[in-house]
This record gives sequence, C-alpha cells and structure tokens, in this order.
Amino acid sequence: MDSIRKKVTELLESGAVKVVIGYGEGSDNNVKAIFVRKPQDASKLIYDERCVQNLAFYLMKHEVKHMGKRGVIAPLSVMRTVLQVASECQLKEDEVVVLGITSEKELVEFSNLKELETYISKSDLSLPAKEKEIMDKIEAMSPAERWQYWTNQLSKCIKCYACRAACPMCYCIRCQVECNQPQWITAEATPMGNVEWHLMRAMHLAGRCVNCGECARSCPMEIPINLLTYKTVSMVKGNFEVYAGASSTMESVLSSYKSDDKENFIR
Amino acid sequence: MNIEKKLIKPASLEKLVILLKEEGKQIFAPVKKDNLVNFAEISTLQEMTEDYILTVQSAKSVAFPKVENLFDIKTTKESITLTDKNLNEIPEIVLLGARPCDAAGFDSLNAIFTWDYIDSIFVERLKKVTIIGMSCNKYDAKCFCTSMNGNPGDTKGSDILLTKTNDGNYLAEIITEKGKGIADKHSSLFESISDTIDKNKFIAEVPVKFDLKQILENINKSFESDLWVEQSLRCISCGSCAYVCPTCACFDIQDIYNGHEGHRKRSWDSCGFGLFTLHTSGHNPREVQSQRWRQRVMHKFAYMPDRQQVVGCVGCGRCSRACPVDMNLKEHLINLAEEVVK
Amino acid sequence: MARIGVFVCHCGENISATVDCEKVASVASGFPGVAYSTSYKYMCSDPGQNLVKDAIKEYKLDGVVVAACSPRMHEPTFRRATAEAGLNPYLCEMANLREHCSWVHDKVEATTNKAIDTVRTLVEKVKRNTPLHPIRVPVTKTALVIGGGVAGIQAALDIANTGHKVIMVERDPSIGGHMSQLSETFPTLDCSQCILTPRMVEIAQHPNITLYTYAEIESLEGFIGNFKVKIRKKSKSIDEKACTGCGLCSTKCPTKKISSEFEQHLGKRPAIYVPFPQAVPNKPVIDKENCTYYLKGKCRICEKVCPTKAIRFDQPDEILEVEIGAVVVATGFDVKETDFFPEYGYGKYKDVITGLQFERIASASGPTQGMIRRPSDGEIPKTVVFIKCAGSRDPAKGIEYCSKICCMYTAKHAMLYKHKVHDGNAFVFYMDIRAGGKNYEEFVRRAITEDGAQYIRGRVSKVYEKNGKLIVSGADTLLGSMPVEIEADLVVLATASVASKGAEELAQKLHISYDSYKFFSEAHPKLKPVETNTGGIFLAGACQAPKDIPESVAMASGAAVKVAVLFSNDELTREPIVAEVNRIAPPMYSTCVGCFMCQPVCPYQAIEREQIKDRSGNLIKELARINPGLCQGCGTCVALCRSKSIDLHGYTNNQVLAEVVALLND
Amino acid sequence: MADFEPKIVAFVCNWCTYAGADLTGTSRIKYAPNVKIIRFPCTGRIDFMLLMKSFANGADGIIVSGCHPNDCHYTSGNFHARRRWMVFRDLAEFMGIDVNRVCFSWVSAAEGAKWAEIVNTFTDEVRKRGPYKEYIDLAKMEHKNVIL
Repeated sequence: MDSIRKKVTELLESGAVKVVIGYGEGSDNNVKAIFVRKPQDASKLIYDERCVQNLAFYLMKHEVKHMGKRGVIAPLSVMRTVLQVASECQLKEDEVVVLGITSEKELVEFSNLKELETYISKSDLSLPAKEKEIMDKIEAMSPAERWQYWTNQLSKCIKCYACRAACPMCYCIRCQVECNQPQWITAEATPMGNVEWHLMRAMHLAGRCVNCGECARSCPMEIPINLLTYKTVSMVKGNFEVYAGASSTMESVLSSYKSDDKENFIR
Repeated sequence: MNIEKKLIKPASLEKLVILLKEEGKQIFAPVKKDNLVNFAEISTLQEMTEDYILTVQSAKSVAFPKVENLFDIKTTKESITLTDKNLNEIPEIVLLGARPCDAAGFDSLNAIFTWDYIDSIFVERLKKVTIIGMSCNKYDAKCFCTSMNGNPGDTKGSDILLTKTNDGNYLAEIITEKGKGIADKHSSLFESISDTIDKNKFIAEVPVKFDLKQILENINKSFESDLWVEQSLRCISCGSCAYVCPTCACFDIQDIYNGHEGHRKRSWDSCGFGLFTLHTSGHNPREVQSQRWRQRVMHKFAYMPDRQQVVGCVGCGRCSRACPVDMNLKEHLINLAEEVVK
Repeated sequence: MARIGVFVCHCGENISATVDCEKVASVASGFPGVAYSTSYKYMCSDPGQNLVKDAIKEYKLDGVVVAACSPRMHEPTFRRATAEAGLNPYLCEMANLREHCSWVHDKVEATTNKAIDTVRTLVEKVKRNTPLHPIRVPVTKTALVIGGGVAGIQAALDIANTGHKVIMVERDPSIGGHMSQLSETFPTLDCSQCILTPRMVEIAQHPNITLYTYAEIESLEGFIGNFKVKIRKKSKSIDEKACTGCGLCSTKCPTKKISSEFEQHLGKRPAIYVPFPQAVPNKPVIDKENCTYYLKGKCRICEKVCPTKAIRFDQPDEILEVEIGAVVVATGFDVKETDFFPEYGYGKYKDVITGLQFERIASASGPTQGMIRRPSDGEIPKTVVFIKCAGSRDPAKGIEYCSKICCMYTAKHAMLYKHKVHDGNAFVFYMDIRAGGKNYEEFVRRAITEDGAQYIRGRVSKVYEKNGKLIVSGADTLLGSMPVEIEADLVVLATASVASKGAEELAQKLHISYDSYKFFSEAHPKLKPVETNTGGIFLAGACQAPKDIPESVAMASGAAVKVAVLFSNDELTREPIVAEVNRIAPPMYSTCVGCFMCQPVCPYQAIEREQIKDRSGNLIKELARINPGLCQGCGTCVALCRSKSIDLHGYTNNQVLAEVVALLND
Repeated sequence: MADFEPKIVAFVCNWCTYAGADLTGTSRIKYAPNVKIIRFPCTGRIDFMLLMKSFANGADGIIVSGCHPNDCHYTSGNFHARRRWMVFRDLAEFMGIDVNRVCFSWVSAAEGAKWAEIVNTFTDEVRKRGPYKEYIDLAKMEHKNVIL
C-alpha cells in the first residue's frame, strides 16, 4: 500500500496526473471511490478485499474527465476495462495512467497500454469460479426451469438502471431502452420488458464484458444479472477464442467475422 | 381523534388477515424471498416475515405504482377513443407491517400529488390503503428517522400501529377513523389493554445525527457550494436511490401504442438520470451529475418544505443502503450542515 | 391521421384464384389510416396505374400500398406511377400477394387472411415512410484498368476509344500477360504474339491511355464515379524518359544466368532486362534481387555502358494518387505448379513440365526457337504424354472446378507436336473432352483423326523414371480400367488454372468479394457477370474464373461498355436507401457516442469519423458519419449500433418494428 | 391442439431469400400459409430485438433467412448476422427462451424449393411444439404493484 501511496504522491507532485481515482474508507465499513487531487491526500487511499468497484467508470465521467489526466488504482477488472474502452475510442492512451494492482496487492506500473496488454496476456481472465458454478447449475436445468428461474429473477427488476449506470461499458448517452421512436422496450418495469431489457443489455455487452460483476453488485434487488453477460463471455471465449479487455486495438467480436464461423444451427 | 390502545394476539392478527382478505381487500406485507424482504401480497400471516429492519423497496407503490395506466387508447378508422382509468377498479389494500417511516412517506407523496394538480388516481389509491404499521425494535447504521422528526414508534401516517411487546403480543394503537373502522368491525380480535403501557420499552432507540432545523434553514444558501460537485463525484447516476425512496415521486409518461390500441402509462423515473431533464432541443438544464445530485437533495430539503410545507425525507436510509457507491445521504447532510455553518 | 391508399391487384386470376381480392380491399378499407381501398384486375396495366394516380390526387393520399406481385417485379413501376401523381415515390410500398401468397397457397380462408395480414403490415410500414430523394454524385471520367493482359488491353482500348481517359497498371515490366507467352492459339492456330503485339503497341501509343508497368495498386478508396487510387510505381532503376531501349545494358550485364519468368524458367535472362523482345514498354528494369550492384555494392557496368545515362540506382518507389471513376479488374490467372503434383514428379524430373512451359517450347521466340526439345538434354522427345486435369476437377487436390481451357490447349499441343515431330507419339490422358465453343470440337477431332493424337480416357496415377525414360502409369477406363504404361520422353501436365498470385490481397484493397478459390465474384452469375458487388468496379477475363482468349476479350469489351455507360452521365443518381447517423442539437450533436464499432462492419468503408469542434478548434465530440455516396444500404451497422443512433432510410427501426407488430396483431 | 395453427414471421433478405421465395411462387410450389414475410435489405439489418418483439407480439416461430456464405449482395452482411445469431442463440437458450422456435437458414435466389421445404418443415415443428404460451403469458402479465 505504501508503494501505491508513494507513487500517487509522486504523480500528483510532478503534475503527471491531475487526479488519482482510488478506493477510500466510506461510511459504515464501506469502501467508496475517492478522487485524490492533492499529494497529501494520497494517505487516504486504501486497498483491501472490500475494494471491488470497477473504478474505470470514472475515467469517462464528465466531471472527472475535465480534471485532466487521470490516474486510476487498477485491479485486474479496471485494467481490462481501460483496454476495452480504449479499443472503443472512449479513452485515449495519453489520458490515463494505470496504477495496476496485482493479485498479491502489489503495485505494477505501465508506461503505455502495450505494456498493460502484455501484463493482461499473462493474467487469468476466466470467469470467477463462484459464478461459473451457478452458471453450470442453470445450464443443467431444463429450458422450462431456466425460463422459470430467469423470469422469476428478472421480475424483481425495478428498472432503476443501476446495472447500466455502474457498468463502464454502458457509456452510451442514450441507451436503446430509452428510444421511443420506436419504443423497443417498455419504459416501465414489466415482466416481459425486464426480460427484453436484460437480454438486450447482455447482447450489447457480448464480446465487451470484462466480467467485473459491477452490474450485479450494484443491483438493489440483488438480481444476478452478471450471469447473463458472463454467459456471453464464455460463449465468446468458446467460439472466438478471445476475452474482452485484452487489447486496446482489437476489433470487437461482433464487429468482425470469420468466413468459417460455426453455423451448424443454420439450415 | 384520540389514539386508542388495544391488544392483539398473534392468533388474532392471523385471523384478522383472513377476515380482511375475505372482505375483498388485498393484504400486502413484508415477505422474504431470495434473502430479500419486500412487500408482497399475502393470504396468510405465515407468509409475512418479521425478520427485517426495512424492506428493500418502500411501500409507496401501493399508492404510486411503478407503472400506472392513465388511460386507454383505441383507434378506429373514424376516430381515436380515450378511456380514462376506472377508479372503481382500484382495489382496497391493507398494508401490514409498514414501518413508521414508510407510513410517514405517504405524507410527502400526497403533498406532491395534490399540490398544484390533484392527481385523482393517486388520491383514490391512497384513499383505499389502510396502513397497519409496525414499530421498529431494531435499527441499523443507515437509519436516521429521529433526525427527521420521526421515530421508530411514530404513529404518524399509520391507521393502526402495532408494537410487539415482550410477551409476543402486539400493542395496537388505533390512530385514524379508518383504523377504528377495522378495530370496531373485528372488535373481538382487539382486546383491551392498560392505558399505562409504555410503548418506548419495546422500540429501538435511534440516535439523532443532525439538527434538521439547521439544515432546513441553511440549505438554500448552499446552492452554489462546491460541495455538490465534491459529493457527487462518485455518483454514477443510477436511479436506485430514487426507486427505493418512499417519497420520490418523479415519473415518466409514455404511450404504448401498436397502431390500433394502447395505453398512456406513467412509470417511475429518477431526477438522477442524465436524460431526465433533456429537452427535445438538445439542451439539458441539468447536464452534469452534481446538478442532478443537488436537485435531488434540495428538492427534498428546500423546495418541498418551501412549496408543500413538508420535508421530502423520512430518514429511512434506503437510498444509502441501495447505493452501489456509498452515497450516504445522512453523511452528506451532516457535511452540508457543517459547510453552511462555515 | 394518415391517408393511405390500398390497391389490390387480381393479376388476372393469378391472385384472385386463391385470394379473395375484394375481401382484402374491403377489410383494408377499415384499417386506421386507410383513406381509399380498391381492387382491380391488372393494376400494372395503364388503366390500373391511372387508377392509382387518380386516387392519389382525388383522395389526397400520402401513402400507397399496392398489393400485387413481388416488389422485385413491379416496385419501380408503381413508384414511378406514384411520382407521376405528385407523391414521393418512396411513399409507395408493395405487398406481395402473388409470389408469396396466391401462387403458393390453396384457395382457403387462411390464404386470404394472410393477404390481409400482409397488406396491414405494409400499411403500417408506409405510414412511417418518409419522402426520400435520389442521391446525386458526380463522375470522374477516368477509368483504371488493373492488369495488362489481353483482357486488360481490350478493355483499355475500348474505353479509350469512347474518348475517356484510361490508366493501365501492370505488375510486370511489360504488358501482354499470359497470351504473350503462348505459341499458337486454338482453334485457328494463329500466332499468339502476332495478333497481340499490335494491340500492345496501340496501348503504348493511345493518347487516352497512361500506362504504368512494374506498378501495383496500393489502395483504393471512394465509391462509384469517385474513387481515389494509390499506385505504387516500383523503382525500375532507370529513367524511362532518357532510356531509348537500345538494349546495350542487357547485353553487357555480367549476371546473365537468372531464370526467366517469361520463359517459365526454361530460359535465362540478365539482371537488367526486358522480359521478351516485343515487350511494351521496351525498356529494361533492374531486378534488384539479382543485380550484383544491389547485392554487393559493386559493378555498375550498365551505368557505364548506357549511352543516354539512364540508369538510376537510387530511384525510389513512387506513389501516385489518381482520381478515377471506374475500375476494370483484369488480373488474369496463374497455373498451378511446384510440388502440387508429387505423384507426377513435377519438380523432380526435368522433363515433366506444365502446359505453359510447353507453350514456350513450342513458341518460335522461345528458348528452343520453336523446336520441340525437352528441357533435360535438349533431345527431341519421341513420345510425349499429355495429362489433362492435372489438379482440376480433383476434390482431393482441393480444386473442384474445371479449368476450362486445358482440353483445348492440350489438343493444340498434341497437334503442334505432331506438326513438328512427325514420327513422334502424342498420348493424351483425359477425363472428358470438353470442347464447347465455335469450331472447338472440330479442332479436337482434327487432333485425333488427322494428326493422330492418341487419346486415352483415364487418369494417370504415377509418373516415375526408369532407365532414362519417364514411365507414365495409368488406366484406360474405356478398356475396363486396363492398366496402361507408357514410356515417355516428355510429360506435359495440363495444370489447373488458379487465381492470380495476390488476388486475395487485391480484392481486399478494392473491397470486392471473391470465392473460396480467390477468383473474384461477379455481382450476379447470370445477369451481372462483369459487375462486382461494389459499384463502379468491373471484372474482365480470367480473374473471375478460368477463360479462354475470346471469352476474356468479350468480357473485357463488356466491362468497357459498362464503364462507358457509367461515364455517359455527368452525375450518378443512386437509390436513397442509405444509412444515416442521427443528428440532434448541441451539446449532444448526436446520440452516437463514437465507439466506431460500426466502422469495421461496413463492407464499403462508408463510415467516417466526423469531428465536432468548437469555434477555437477544440474537439467537442467525435462521431460516426455515413458517406451516402458510398453506403449501399445493407443496414448491418444499423442492427449493430447499440444506441440505435444509425437508421436505414426505407427500412427504419420505426418501420420494421411497426411491421412486426402489425403482422402479428390482427 | 389439433387445430392449432402457428403464427410464424419470417425475416428475410431482399437479394437471396426474398427472391428465392419469389421463385417458389413462380414455380407454384405450395407451402403452409402460416409464414408471413418481412423484407429486409440484408440479414445484417436484422436486429435481434426484432426476434424478441416477434415473440412478445405472439409469434410462435420465427424464420430468419438470407444469402449463403460468400453470396451476400453486400459481401459480408450475412457473416456479421451469423455471429450475432450465434451469440443470441446461446444467450436466449441460457435464459430458457425456446430457441427451437427460431429457424435460421440460408436460402438462395435459386432455392425456391428449399424455401418451401423450410417453411413446411418448420411450420410442422412449431405446430408440434404448440403455441409459445410461456412467452405470451409473460408478455401479457402486468407488473404487480408491489413485487417480490
């Protein structure tokens, strides 16, 4: 932790970055995102197992963006998000300093995104075991049971859009769910509309989701919606041999094709 | 009306639920499912849980549902017919187990929906809701009702307030005519109890965290404060606070129409959403999150007291519990108060 | 409310035999927004069209649904009629009641109901149609011809003779292509070079043609009528203006033992060379990979001997950028060679050669001056075995198609051989003889009957050497698959014609499609054989599929006419069925967030990045913009766009979703 | 169930399958009238949400059809579509949506007979599966005022 604080102090003192987005003590033993702009505030930074929020979201937030060059405390999910959003033209290499945190909670520095890519290429990007287990269980169900499971889960959705707001990949200024010419999905939470909304969101994240789990974590109704995007993660890995957030230059899976893509389902 | 104190035993309460249901009323009570406690329709008291501090969502949707059909639209070749919602179809609802803060929330909602325009659907819905509240014997760090002029045994807003006593029975305070109607009709279930019973023994003691008066007096001076920006830096503009809030009343109106028939529907919305104030012109008067955060707080603590003479917050703390990024309203209010004093 | 007119056509009895047209019209008249509905026996007839036109005026219609045949049949007809009545033609849609309904279903209630559903669907669509206006784009009247073989030459001359400028780009040092390598041509046996070289000279001298040899396409951008091409002129190491083509440099070049590509490696050439004596332009290039100076930094003999001081060792590659309006791709083919035929010993035995090598041996200008001498020892072979379908029609080899020209040239080879070696034996192993074409069958017959070529129907399994002879081991299937072994002095393989080297890369640069064999794809196998799917790019010759000379020439002239048609107008009008990124007022400008994930899905590179800047030039936002001149309206970007910021005119989200809803809700 | 006639909507591209279906007509090959076609320029234009909306509006089955690989009028629209369908199918299946009610196919402009065969086979399949009740029920379900 000291090395991280030291590095942040350096970066702020030298003016290399204007702000460092990191984790700090919040209320009631919670962790909150803090925005360190003064070297002396670097001491407020913490990093422990409670620090799970995907801070990469803030790199693109209007108010934070306007502070200038940003540093970000970056566990694996944040590192991957940076690469992914960079590949989607939402973040430029010279706008961000990634202060990587290894799984041993050590600081790892990158002088450019290429180095970050090299680091990511050696990291384990697979889905967390806990979720994988639940997914396996769902997959083992009959289609009717799966339908029952999901309609039941999704009927809890109140369309507060916390999942979308928390997801750093959901940076659209107008989501398809908000289109009303035509109205693809009802504005209000309805059992059908909820299924459509969450399927649509997962489709839009296919090949882009870095499985940070932020959507499910932020859901006030505790719906495991991350499983839907995780499903696309495993599908994309299984069929196209890629994980999202592995490169800042890669073409998205759904923006590309191979002439010999699987088509055994096509008559 | 003077509050009348009665005693109701669990078995009687169970019976009451069945009887009220037989009268055609829908009974909503806290139900635990997938580890979440929320209001749901019950048929028997067994379905209700008492293992909760607060439900995740407030009880407001009994009067202000997530989605409300305002009117039906039908197009024929010759004309377009609009049919208003039939208010008679609105069911009678008994809200059992609502906390005093939930009950108090309806006051704020009512103030908004009956302010410049009387919203007949809301009014009718609220008219048909009977609240059998339940005092809190537990609280958590997010609770701050006592700072908002409320308390865990507050009778305000409830028609009947139950307080669980040591012996497992409930002290039933009959507060309104509506409550009295039920108590009288099912008088055999309501037993008499000594007037001297001290309810405070059975309710939680929630510490007061700030001086509401000071905040209400000073908040208008804080409009230009940098604190709004600072506080909202970590806000991700989701709507979870608004959607769980018992007093948030923002809504959106959309036509769901397939070319032949459809409905105009009102559904919940949130002033925290970026598109909430977006004009067709492209202009957005509340373009950034700090403005939207300020709006949310000031609406509750400055504009509502000013216009509707009611504070738009009951201190239930749901927003802080639901917030994925630890936007703690109580702390933000304390900081605001400090800032203004400075 | 909308004022839609519905016009139900009986199509004689084609529709009314199974669909109750009256009922369709009467039910449609009850749809919200339908102001007029009628049925008529032949809606496409003049009176029928007039009925539509009159109704548009009389009932002030703002949309038209013609429920008749397939829109692929009569949509233009009714859109024209709609326009003539003063309504925007794109406010007319057709409901397909014939091909998709009356002709495929029995006379049951469900058929009429389906017709009603279809009409309702189109009524809901047309309610959401908006007037569209044809897109006009100017035309640059210069054509680019890629490839200087016979097809390219023909196309270039035809276009140039219509008065338009042509730029020809050839990868090799000389134009002429494979045809210049051939000895004689079937079925007339006239000398290939004798008929080709005058054309080559014409190219060089034509005032409308600019020729770049030793040059390749670097990139092509833009769209029909408005392309920008980058041409890489590879360094020839000579100043073409100064060089007179005297040939002294080649004569004096000390490096003379380089295998000649033109001679199919049966002859040698120096490092500074012209590929063949009749080359156009007849000016040398230095082969840098083999030149002593480039390899070792010493020599410069050519520079010393050049009388006009035209040698430029430091000449760099040059990139030219030219604006053109149309492209003719005529990059030809290659023959399969190398170790593709281990069982036939190609590459192992010097006397196993390809048909193209045989052409050089038989050619009067070739390495043997036209004497049939085998490569190994220069002896005159007494027995020659020709093996057809070497690679072609062989799924095991991965080439399933017929190379088309081999039957004919093999007959020619056998004939030429017999003409030159009268006592020789010519054996031809064949699968089938495919000699469709004017005088072709007669030609093959002549080779067999008059010149005594011995045709054996069967495949050769193996060629191996034994006692200085090549043993060709095969079977004669006409004699019950009896094994046949022939002791040969020379074996000629009619190797498969394959796509030209680099065809795939070129297709990608040009953004045209190609098949699994890398031959370029025509837009329609029957009706658009010279067009590609990219507007303004045409195909000529064997780059599309194996072809003989007359076919290539005919196709080239076809492509030239297509270019001439395109150049006959100053402006092009295009269907306004194009995608568009929405625009709204500042500060959002568009709901597009500029993720640019749509860019790679566009097959036409029509999606550009547009920067929105404030007055001081600071970037506010970068968002996608679709060039309507390039967009062909496939809509792939529309479905991909997550924020639905792109929509496709004519098939908007609003329209298609309304169709779905209307189709399923009666 | 015996007299159940499924509602099937077909999303087809203009250049191959629509033309192929035209050929079915010109060849007078009969097929089930249950299938109704909506024309698109290309399979690449077909949004997966349209499939969802079809079910929500009462479709019992959906056919999506376009040009064979390498035959796309726009060179690659069908390839992009195919990828989307791969992901969509997987996800939909994971959610318990009956993916057997969506028939993806390639039907060229020359395959009039294939179109008829696809329509007939698929209509039979959907007829056997019965109405897509689970989906319609969900679509018709009003959100409860207070939910769990």
